[in-house]
Amino acid sequence: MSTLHTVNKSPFSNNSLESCLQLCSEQDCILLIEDGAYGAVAHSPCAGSLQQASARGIGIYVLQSDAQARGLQDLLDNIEPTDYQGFVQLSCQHQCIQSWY
Amino acid sequence: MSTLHTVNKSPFSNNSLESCLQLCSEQDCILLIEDGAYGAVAHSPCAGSLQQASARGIGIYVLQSDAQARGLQDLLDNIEPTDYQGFVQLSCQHQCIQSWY
Amino acid sequence: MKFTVVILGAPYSSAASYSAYRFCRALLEQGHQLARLFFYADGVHNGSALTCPPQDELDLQQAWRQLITKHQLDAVVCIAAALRRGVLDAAERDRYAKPADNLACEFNLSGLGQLIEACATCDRTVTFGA
Amino acid sequence: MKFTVVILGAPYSSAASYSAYRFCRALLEQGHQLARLFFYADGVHNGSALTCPPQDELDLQQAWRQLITKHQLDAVVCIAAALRRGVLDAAERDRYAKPADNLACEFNLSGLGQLIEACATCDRTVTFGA
Amino acid sequence: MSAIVCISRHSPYGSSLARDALDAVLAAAAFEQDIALLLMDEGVWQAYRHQQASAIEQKELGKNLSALAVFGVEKVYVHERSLTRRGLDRDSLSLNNVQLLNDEATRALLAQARQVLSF
Amino acid sequence: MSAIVCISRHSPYGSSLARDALDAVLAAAAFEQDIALLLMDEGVWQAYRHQQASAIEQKELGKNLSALAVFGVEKVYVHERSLTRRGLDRDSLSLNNVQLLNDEATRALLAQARQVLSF
Repeated sequence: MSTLHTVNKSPFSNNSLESCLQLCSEQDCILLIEDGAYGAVAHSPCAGSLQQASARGIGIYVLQSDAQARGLQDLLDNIEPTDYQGFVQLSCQHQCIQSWY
Repeated sequence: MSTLHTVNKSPFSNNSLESCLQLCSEQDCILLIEDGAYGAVAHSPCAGSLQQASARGIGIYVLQSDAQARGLQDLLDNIEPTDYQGFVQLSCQHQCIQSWY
Repeated sequence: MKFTVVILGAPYSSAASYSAYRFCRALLEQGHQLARLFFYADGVHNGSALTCPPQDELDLQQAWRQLITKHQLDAVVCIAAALRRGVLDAAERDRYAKPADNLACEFNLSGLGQLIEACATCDRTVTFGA
Repeated sequence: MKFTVVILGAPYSSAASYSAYRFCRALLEQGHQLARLFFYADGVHNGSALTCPPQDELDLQQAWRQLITKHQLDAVVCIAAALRRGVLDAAERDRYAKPADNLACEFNLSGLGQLIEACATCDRTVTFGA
Repeated sequence: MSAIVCISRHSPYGSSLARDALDAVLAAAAFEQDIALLLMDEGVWQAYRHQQASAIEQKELGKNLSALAVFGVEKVYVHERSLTRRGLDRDSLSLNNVQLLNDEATRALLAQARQVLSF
Repeated sequence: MSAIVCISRHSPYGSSLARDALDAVLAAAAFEQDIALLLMDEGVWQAYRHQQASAIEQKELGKNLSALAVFGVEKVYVHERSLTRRGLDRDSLSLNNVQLLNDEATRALLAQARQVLSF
């Protein structure tokens, strides 16, 4: 069964996203929330790993309201914006939800 | 005038110690407290920078009670254990105290 | 689906409480069931009846209370975490001979068994960390 | 020397409060002066009179209260941060029509001016972050 | 394979999270749930030997971890990569019956879980 | 050169620290203290343009930063390396009268301070 991973810390100061990316399986998804949204910017320290994960078929999402609040506009390709409705839907599509904080 | 820098986060998960080391001046001191004590272990991600700082004459200290509580015994060379009395003395020796957390 | 939501952050101090609140609202809007809210660690401060946020800011505790009442949610505040942090109901106030209690009436103090029971019987458990 | 100590963490939730407490004890032992304790952000929870830690654990709030009394320290809890987090004295309880107050009597609610004034007139300012 | 996997990623004394996770695991055992504890990232320090929490007037967390077996928690796992990154190995740990999991095994543990508790 | 330097190293909405730092700086200005604000590490995001805090039902932090000059706070500095590490530059900021400091200038700012407030 697959897992939804949420990450709420910025990869510029914290290694949660890096750890998450190492443990992510092919069927999993990652959702960047709160300060995790900083992980979606072009200069993200995890930009390469995120693109690789995406190429492996792992869905990468960012909570749009959190990105918007922080002024983040130019996000990495292959990162899909979503809202709380989408967050709930992702939770339903995956058996487990692991929060990296 | 010189500054005492305290760092209370582990460099294995957080970049506070790294930032502190970049900003540290020759006359300054660094004191590792709380989870910052993990920065003093041999495999510390900042081991190299700490040794370089020490070679530049920057005093590096670790709060012994915090290291002891965490079971940290084999610490990097040139990191001096101290106690709260020493912490106060370091605070007196430096004009400013910058806390990295 | 049946959800359990775990909240580990206090309002204002971290974003966890707000995110959890928005998530809960969305899941209820989609017709899912919220089996239990479990407030743990610093999340217990969500149950305080004494917060006074500035008038021009979101009152997150008030928002939680309205959501709990509207949907008749089971909102459990972990008793061990709450006692350590000074969040008390009348019974604990008396037991510990404290001068006051401060748990809002929409919340109940109870043990970690409530988390485990919810977790064991629901479809999804979502944690909001601080 | 004259110190100002700023505490930004709640007891139990982070190590900041304990570190600050030990630091303050040490500086007083060395004959230095502690001009003011300023509890800010989550540090305001140090002023709660309602915490009930387990009997076999250190009661850090109690330790702070004893230190404040013994050395007649000026212990200020930032009023804006406290109101947001549900830490009230009797006056604020009345002003906001809340059912209870929970600030221990050793602490005073006051504004950020108290931090700035202390900072401007002391020799050293030390912050304990969470 | 466990119904509930508790993932504990934080250091023992910097916050309350390590103890909160442990308490949740003990509660699960008390309610006879099939529970596993996985220590990873900073969480591996929880099992580090020679802790002396009395130095900071706290209770030993490592001892509580060791007591898990007494309360019926058999499945305690440590993420191997988190361990090696910190220069630690099995001998660095205060726990005897711990199982080290490589990335693949950790993924498998997650993949078979029914619920995850994240600490 | 400033008597009090407030160093703000945290992001605008993840915790209360950014706002707490700003309030302390405003209080210092109200008490006519010589105060400087230095944004570094995640703190540089506080000055990032295009913030819309209403999306998370909060008040705009960037606007409060811009208002500092009105309250007599002239010295607002941004640590340049923190900025470039995040792919940002002066044009990425919502502030006009901000001064970028390289490492050396940042060290000099600290070296001449009488007190530091760390946020």
